[in-house]
Parts: sequence; structure tokens; C-alpha cells
Amino acid sequence: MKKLINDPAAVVTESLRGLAAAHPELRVELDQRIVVRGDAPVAGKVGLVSGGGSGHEPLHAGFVGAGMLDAACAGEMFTSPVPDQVIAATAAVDGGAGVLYIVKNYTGDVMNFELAAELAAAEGVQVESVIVDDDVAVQDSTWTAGRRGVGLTVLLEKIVGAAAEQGADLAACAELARRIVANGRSMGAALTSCTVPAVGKPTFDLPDGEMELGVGIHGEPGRERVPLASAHEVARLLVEPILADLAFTNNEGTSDEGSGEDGVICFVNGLGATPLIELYLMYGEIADLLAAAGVSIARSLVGPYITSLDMAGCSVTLLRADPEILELWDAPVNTPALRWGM
Amino acid sequence: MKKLINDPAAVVTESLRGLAAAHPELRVELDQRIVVRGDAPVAGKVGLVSGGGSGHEPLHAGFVGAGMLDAACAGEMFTSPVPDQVIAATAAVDGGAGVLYIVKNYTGDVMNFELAAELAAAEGVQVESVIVDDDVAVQDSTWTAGRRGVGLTVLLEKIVGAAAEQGADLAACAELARRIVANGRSMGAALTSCTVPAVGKPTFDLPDGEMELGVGIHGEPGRERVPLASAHEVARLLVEPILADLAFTNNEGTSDEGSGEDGVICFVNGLGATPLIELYLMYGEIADLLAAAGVSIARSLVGPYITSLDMAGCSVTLLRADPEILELWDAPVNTPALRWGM
Amino acid sequence: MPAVVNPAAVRRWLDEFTRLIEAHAAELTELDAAIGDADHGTNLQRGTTAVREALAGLDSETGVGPLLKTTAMTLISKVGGASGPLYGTLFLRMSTAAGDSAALDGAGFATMFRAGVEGVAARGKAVLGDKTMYDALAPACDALDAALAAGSDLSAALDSAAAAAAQGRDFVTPLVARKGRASYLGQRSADHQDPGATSAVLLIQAAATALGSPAN
Amino acid sequence: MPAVVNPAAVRRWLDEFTRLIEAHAAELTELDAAIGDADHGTNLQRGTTAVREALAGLDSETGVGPLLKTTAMTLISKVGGASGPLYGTLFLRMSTAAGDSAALDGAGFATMFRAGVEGVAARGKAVLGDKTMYDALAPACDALDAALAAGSDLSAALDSAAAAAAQGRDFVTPLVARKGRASYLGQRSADHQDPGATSAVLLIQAAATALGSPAN
Ligand SMILES: Nc1ncnc2c1ncn2[C@@H]1O[C@H](COP(=O)(O)OP(=O)(O)O)[C@@H](O)[C@H]1O
Ligand SMILES: Nc1ncnc2c1ncn2[C@@H]1O[C@H](COP(=O)(O)OP(=O)(O)O)[C@@H](O)[C@H]1O
Ligand SMILES: [Mg+2]
Ligand SMILES: [Mg+2]
Ligand SMILES: [Mg+2]
Ligand SMILES: [Mg+2]
Repeated sequence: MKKLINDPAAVVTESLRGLAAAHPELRVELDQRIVVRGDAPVAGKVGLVSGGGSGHEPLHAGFVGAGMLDAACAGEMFTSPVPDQVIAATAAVDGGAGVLYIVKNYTGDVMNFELAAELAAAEGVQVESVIVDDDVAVQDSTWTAGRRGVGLTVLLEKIVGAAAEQGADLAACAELARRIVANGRSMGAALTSCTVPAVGKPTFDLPDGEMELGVGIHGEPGRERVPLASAHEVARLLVEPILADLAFTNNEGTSDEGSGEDGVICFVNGLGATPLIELYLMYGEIADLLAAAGVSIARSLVGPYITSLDMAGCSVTLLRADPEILELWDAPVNTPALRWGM
Repeated sequence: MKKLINDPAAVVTESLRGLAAAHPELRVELDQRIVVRGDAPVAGKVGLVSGGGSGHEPLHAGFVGAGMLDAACAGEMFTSPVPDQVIAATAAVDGGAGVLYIVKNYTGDVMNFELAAELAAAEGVQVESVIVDDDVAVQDSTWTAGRRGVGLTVLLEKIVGAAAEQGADLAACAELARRIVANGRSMGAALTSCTVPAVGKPTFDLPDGEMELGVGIHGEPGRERVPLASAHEVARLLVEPILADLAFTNNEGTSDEGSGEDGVICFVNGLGATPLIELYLMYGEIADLLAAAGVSIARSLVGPYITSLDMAGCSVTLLRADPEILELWDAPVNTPALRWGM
Repeated sequence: MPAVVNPAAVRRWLDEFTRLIEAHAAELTELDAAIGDADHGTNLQRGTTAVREALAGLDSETGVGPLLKTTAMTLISKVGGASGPLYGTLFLRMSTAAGDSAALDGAGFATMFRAGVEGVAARGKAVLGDKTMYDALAPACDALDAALAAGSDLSAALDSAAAAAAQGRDFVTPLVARKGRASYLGQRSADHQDPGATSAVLLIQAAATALGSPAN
Repeated sequence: MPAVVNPAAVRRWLDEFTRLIEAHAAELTELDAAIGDADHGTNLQRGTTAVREALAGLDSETGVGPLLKTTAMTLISKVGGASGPLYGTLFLRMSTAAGDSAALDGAGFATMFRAGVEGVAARGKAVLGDKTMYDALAPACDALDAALAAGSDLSAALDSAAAAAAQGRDFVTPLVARKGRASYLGQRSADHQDPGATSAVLLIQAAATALGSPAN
């Protein structure tokens, strides 16, 4: 294992320490491992709290700031945060308008946020939770844990963050978040495993010439191991299941036939060790496939925003846009990892 | 070799194609492989042109936009651009106030930009060139190729870009750029080699338990191979030679003793395959060392901004700040990779 | 049957569980690497180590219910992931069931344990055959009841509970997981032993070792 | 001595150079991987392939000077890196020296070649012993002049030039590089063969093969 770390057990805390040093505008509570907007709680604003296992940076702490999250809870590596953290974050950001939990759909995350929500409700805080489950690699079913929450989380945190900043109330924020969940899908592929520091070796072996299709963000193997393919082919393997799962074109209209009315937000994400030159190359392939499928791209995001430690690979997220979503996407945001307009 | 690419020979062009698709606000000329600000030439503004070998993304194309570069020339992988590209970029951005070439100090880059400058001057364009050579790993000497240009290039492009945007003339831009070169230093370390697509295997072997100290950004081996060390120790190995090379504290004053008057801009850069969680951890270590040395950090930047394909490792850049430099650093910028205030 | 499950026995149980988790942490993480995210051993070790410290900080007079409650809250606060709330709920429900009894006999222990296991099912919404810790815990409950009903003492009953747990764990190994991270793998989760079921067996083995003997 | 270096001979030279670069591209890149950035073979191959195409597009009447100029401009436009401007300058200066001569004899070729090599030194600011292509090119010039002065024909003179180039290349192998990327390695650049000196030897070997024979 080759990593720029000290003690494998201390990686999360030591990295948060560095985040605190680099971003004095944030409040980083190292004991609780929560990262809070410097001006929290913002009176009258819905507080947005997210969190999850560490190892996905910049998600979530890198998205704390004006126009996005109010607080993030950093769990152990790939392990959901504990309720204490969520409760501390809730207390730190509750400005009287209630708190929205944004939870990626993993059993651990769901249960820990659920416990926290029960406890927060008992304290009289208005809490709503939204579960993000956008990963089409996983068969959806009420009999299983359901789909994982992956790339869509980034888009959701930005868009709902903008709505909260503009004064949307808790019910409106929750409804918008659920609308985004209903309209977004993702799929990922890995060229290499990642290495969890405490484990010290790759989670799985992935020989030369092979890749994992349908991976999540925790170094878990994918749905299928397939031969390593060209970027062109990988793009197809990622885009096709997404388009098969949800209609991204709007064929109802007559004038604009074959293209979604407002297009999509297309997010090509790096899993941690894939250089930007490859991500942009993939973006070109994906844009071609979408054009051929009659899906128009309204906005794009390319970069490593929800990672899996040092995994090489990428994921694609598509979100059906509408004018409100696009306006909220374009709204100012000021966080360590996503910033524009301010 | 595991990469999200198609033909190894086509990586640069295909990645630019994706950049063009993702950033319609830029003008990407695929034939010449130059990336130009959408509104270029800006009348009366000094045009900033940079470029270099590809494989360092987001440098340079990711820094084209308002408040930073006017154009970037993308060479072959790790190979400087050719004069034709620089001349095309010059023509595209010359708004009548002259053009500044920002050249990293590599023999190839220097000679190709030199040829271009000769040709541009023959065409009647006012051209100035500034050579960035900040890498303290390389012994400086008039008898050698001199120091390499590395991380400081990013800071320089941002700061001089802001000055040009605010109307500084060519002489002022060139002088500011040279002041930045005089006041900035960098040092890097690699945990793994990178793999050049056309070569198909790592440029050098770096066994478990070893790292290369004093690497550049072209996969060239470093000055020294040393045992893999903790983040704490790596931070020391990077910061000490920088502080030994240039005084980053200002002991002349009496009131503010032991600390640079306006502090430094501290840039912790990922070399391509190092996840953000490690970079922030390194930032924490570096901030400690600087505090202990009496160097105060005025601004920071943490992330993979000047990379070496899929190399794991990081570099540190320190730039002595002054009020003008800080104001220009804070000025609005809108590029694919660096954006704030707009 | 004598009331064997007093505070000292509960402490011995948790001590033994901590020891077993420590001894098997790498194996649990290894199992989780194959069909999960390579942290189950690390998670539980962090939790049980914290439990040991928390219990050491409690008064020696602390009763069964409060000991179990501290265990529950510590696991919930320290473990995270799926197993944190699940083991936390197990101990929380047991603590509630224990109430302020000074000690429990075999039947009392069995009732309390079943309350805990039902809590796991409620929290995780798992049913038998989903390939989770519940597949080890539920058969253990049944075996415990059956053995006690047949007149075994708690020691012997816990031995058969541990055997039933191990059988449950092995029974689901060939199955496809339907809950937790392993479910993401679909067909590929088959023929892998479930990490949570494996740690659940250790919990019951620890009980058999620590609670079985009336010598306290 | 007959005027052997006519346009057809120049084309044969560049053709042979292209062939040698193609055959040695991997080796050149390998050498560059050790002390540079693993692209010298790729760079030159891209350049010489483009030269072949560019020359094929030129009229069969095209003279020596224009052929060399097209070669120069093509290398400058296609190669990039350090070797692009350096080889480009070599051919540009040769083209200027050739002027509009229809063909050159041995002495004319030697004068022209020296002009090119001096251009490399001027552009790269390299001196002997810096461990660059100049360390192969400069001794080749001297050997060429000496052999012609001693009465050799161009064929024999180019053979000794090629031998001198190879000697120069090997002479600097143990040295520490002071120019180009290899200089960044300091002491670690010693005992590695310089890629540019290696390709320069191929250029002169190609001349020996293609220009030596008066049969054109
Ligand atoms: N819904 C559930 N109900 C019961 N047990 C579950 C459920 N989901 C997961 N588990 C158990 O949790 C174990 C994994 O725990 P752990 O690795 O600590 O958490 P995580 O999966 O969050 O990383 C699984 O092996 C399984 O036995
Ligand atoms: N200043 C210089 N003068 C002469 N030759 C040089 C100089 N710098 C580099 N070279 C030659 O260029 C060769 C490297 O060429 P190449 O790999 O194509 O370019 P780059 O170093 O830009 O990647 C070196 O081996 C050396 O012979
Ligand atoms: Mg986990
Ligand atoms: Mg090069
Ligand atoms: Mg796990
Ligand atoms: Mg080279």
C-alpha cells in the first residue's frame, strides 16, 4: 500500500484537520468529525445535513458552504457516520426551519440517519430524510437493500442546497430532493480496486485486461467482470443501462421530437485515481452516445467529485432537467469543491 | 496499462474533443489543438498564452477563461507544443495589447515558444515570454537546463490572468510574472510512476516501500529514491528544501517578527492518482511545518491542478504574497478548473 | 435453574465477545472484502474495544440492564455502518427486557435474547434467508428455547444455540444476499460466507463460554 | 569528386532515416524513459512519418534546398519537445546552405552539414560533453571533413562520420547530463545512453547508406 498517510486508523481525522486548516471559513469539529458552514445556523433557512463513510472526498465535506450543504458528517472509512454525529450536525445547523437529511441508500447510512432522526425528532427538531438511490447497476426491489446512492448525490446536494439558500421550506426541499431522485440515474465501472488504509491491500484483485462493471463507491466488486474495453465501449456499457432504465427523451411533444424538453445534467465522475484527461475523453464519448439517443445535454460536470479512495474508473450520472432545476444548478455556490457565482 | 482511452495515439485530441463538448464557452480548435477563450481576442487586453505537453490536466486548457489564460496549446503527451500551435493561439488572442507567453522551463518548451515568438514578432505582434522555473529539486545553474517549471505555473497563470483582465499592459504583466517566478518555489514526490499511453507501461519501476523524491511532472524519475515515509515525513522532505532555498519569512520588520509580512500562498497539488483525502491530510502536515517555521499561510489551494497522468504523489508550492498578489489571487476567475467570484 | 446471568456474567460475556472479535477481526474484514466493503472486522473491533472501556468505567454495582444499555449506546456511537445500529439495537432491546432485574435465569436470558434478535429483524427488515446476521441469530434463539424446554441447563443450551447459529451462518453461504451491501453483487454474492452472520456466531459462542458456567 | 548529393539522394537519405527511426523507435523511447520522459522515439517517428508524406507531396523536380526546408518545417511542426526545434534547425540551416544548388559534391555536403550542426548548438546552447545529440553530431562533422581532406570519397567519409558519431554518443554515456530533461536527474543520469545522441547517429548512418553510393 502506497499512500500519503501516517497511521491508517487516523486518516479520516487527520484529513479533516487539513481541511480545517485549508478552509478557515468552515467549522470543523474534529471530535465529532462534522464539518459545518461557518455561519451556521442560518436563521430561517432549512439546514441540509449529509454524510456517509469517508473515502469519497470531496463528498460530503467538500460540499459544505453557501448554496449547498450546511453540515457533513464524516464516518469511518467507507462506514456510515454514527447517530451522535448526525445529531451534533443537526444541532449545529438547525435555524428553526427544520433540517433535511440527504442519505445515500446503504443499509448502514439509512439506519444510522434513521436513529438520528428519531432522536432529533424527540428533541423537537423538524427532520425530513431523503434517500438517494440512483445506481442502475443494482436491481431495484422491495425485497433487497435496493439501489445504491452514488453520483446523483452531488447534483442533488447542489440543487437542493440552492433551493434552501433561496428560502424554500422543509417540505419544498424534501419534495425537490425526491423529484431529483426520481429523475436521476447513474452507473460506474472500475479499472482497479481501491485499497482501504486499515486493510492495506486492494479490496479485490482485478487482473490486467479486466474491469468491473457496475461498481459502487465502496470498493465493492461490481455486478460483472468483463474484459477491459475501449473508452468508447465503456461509455456504451455505462450509458445504455441508464437510458434503458429511465426515459431521458421526451417524445410526447411534436415540435421538439426525440429530445428531452430541457435536456439533462450530465455528470462524468472520476473514482479517485483516474486523471482528468481520461474523464474528458470519456465525456466526449458519452456526449456522442447521448446525441445519438436524442438526449440533449443542458449542463455538464466533469471531475472526481464522489470517489472511492484510489480506485481508477468513472461513473456517469444523468439527471432530467427542468427550468427550475437548471436555475438552481446555475445559482451561486461556494464550497471547497464546487464553486461559482460567488 | 489500464486507461479509459481508445487509441493511445489519439488521447490528446479525443480528450480535447470532450473538453469542447463539456465547455461550449471555450473555442477548441482540434486541428491545431489549441483552446481559446470564447470571447477572444478581447480588445485592448494583453493576451495570455500558455501550453506544454499534455498529461498535466487541468493545466493548461482547464485554466482558459476570464481572469486567467486566453489560450492554451496542448502538445503531444509530455511533449511541448510546436510553434504552429503557439502562433495560431497568438493570432487568436491578440487584442492589440500584445501577448505574453507563459513557458515552463523545459528545453523543448523554451525552444518551441522561442521559435514562435520569433515568427510572431516577424508578423508584428508584440510578444513577451516568461519562463517559470520553480522546482527546487533541480540544481539551478547557468550551465544546465536550469530548474523545471512546475506548480508555480498554476498560481502565476491565475494572478497574471487577473492583472491582464484588470487592464495591466504587457510590460506590467511580464514584470508581475517575473516577480512571481522570483518569489515561488516547489518540490514534489511520487509514490508511483505514471504510464504514458503510447508506451503502455510505467516509465519507471517503483517497488513497494520506496518513493521518488524531487520528481517533475513528466514521469521522469526524481533526484533520489528514498524509503516510503509517513505523510509527516514526506511533508518535511518537501517543505524543507523549499524553505532552504528562499526566505519565506521576513525578519527585517520588528513588529511582525518571524513571519512573512503578507504570508504565502500554499498550494498542495496532487499528481493525478492521489485522492483528495490524502492531499488534505498532507496539507495539514505542511501547515504545521510552516507554522513551526514562522511562515503564515495567507491563501491555500489543494487539489490536482498540475498532474503527471496517473502518477500517485504530490507537490508543494509556496509563493511569497504581497497585497497586490493577494488581491489578484482573490479576483474573479471563470475557467473549467478554477472558478470563483463569477 | 439458578439465576446465572448476573452483572459479572454479562461483563464476562462482553469481555469474551471483545476477545473473539479481536481474534477474528482480520477474518471478518476479509469476508467483508469479498462481498462488502472490507470493514466489518474493523468496525466491530472499534466497537467492542470502546465497550470494554465504557464498561470498565462503570461502577461494579451496575446491573444487567444498565450494562447492556451502555453496551448498546457505545456500539451505536462507535461502530457505524450496518452492524452498528443492528448490534446496538440487539443490546438495547435486551437491556429493556432485562429491566432492573439483578440477574436472570436461563429462561430469562432466552426471553431477553429473543427480544434483542427481534429488534435486529425490525431494524434491518431482514427475513430468514436474506443472508445476514439474522440468519445466525434467529436459529440460535430457537435452539436456546428448545434446549431449555428439554431441560438443558443454560450452559448446554447456549452450546446448542451456538451450534445452531453456525449452522444458520453456513446454511446461507450458498445463497444470494438480499440485504446489506452484499446484495449489490447479485449472483456473485452466492458461495460467500456472510460477515455479519459470522460475527453473530462469535457473540453466541462468547455467551456459551462466559454464561454457561454457574461459577461466577 | 562527382556531385552525388542531388534531390534523389536527399530523398533516399530521408527515407532511410525514416526507416531507421521506425526500426529504433521503441529503443529510443526506452532510452528516454530512463533519463527523460519516454517520448523521443514517438516524437521522431511522428516527425519522420510526416516528412515522408510531405516529401511525397512535392514535385519530383524539387531541389535539394527546398526538400531540406520542407523537412525542417515539417519536423518543427510535428515533433515538438526538444528534438523538434533542434532537428528542425539542423535541416533549416542545411537548406539555407544548400541554397538553390542542383546538387552538391562531398565538400558541399560537408559544409552544409556543418552549418546545420552549428545551428543545433546555437539553438540548444549545448557544448561538447553536455550529453546531447550535439555530442554525436559535432564529431561526425569533424570526421567528415578530415576524411574528405584525406581524399576519401563521400561514401567512405560518411562511414567514418557515422563511426565518429557513435563514438561521441558512447563517450558521453558515463557523463552527467547538463542539458535537456536528463539534466534534472543530476548524478542519476550518468551511465545512461543519451536518446538524442542515439538518433543523431541514425541520421548519419542513414546518410552513409543513402548518399555514399554515386549510383542514383
Ligand atoms: N438489513 C440488514 N439486516 C440484518 N443484517 C444486516 C442487514 N444489512 C446488513 N446486515 C449485516 O451487516 C453485515 C455487514 O456489517 P458491516 O460490514 O459492519 O457494515 P456495512 O455493510 O455498512 O459496511 C452483513 O454481513 C450482514 O450480516
Ligand atoms: N539543449 C539541448 N541541446 C542539444 N540537444 C538537446 C538539448 N536538450 C535536449 N537535447 C536532446 O534532445 C533529446 C531529447 O529529445 P526528446 O525526448 O524528443 O524531447 P524532450 O526532452 O522534450 O522530451 C535528448 O536526448 C538530447 O539529446
Ligand atoms: Mg462499511
Ligand atoms: Mg517530451
Ligand atoms: Mg462492511
Ligand atoms: Mg523526451
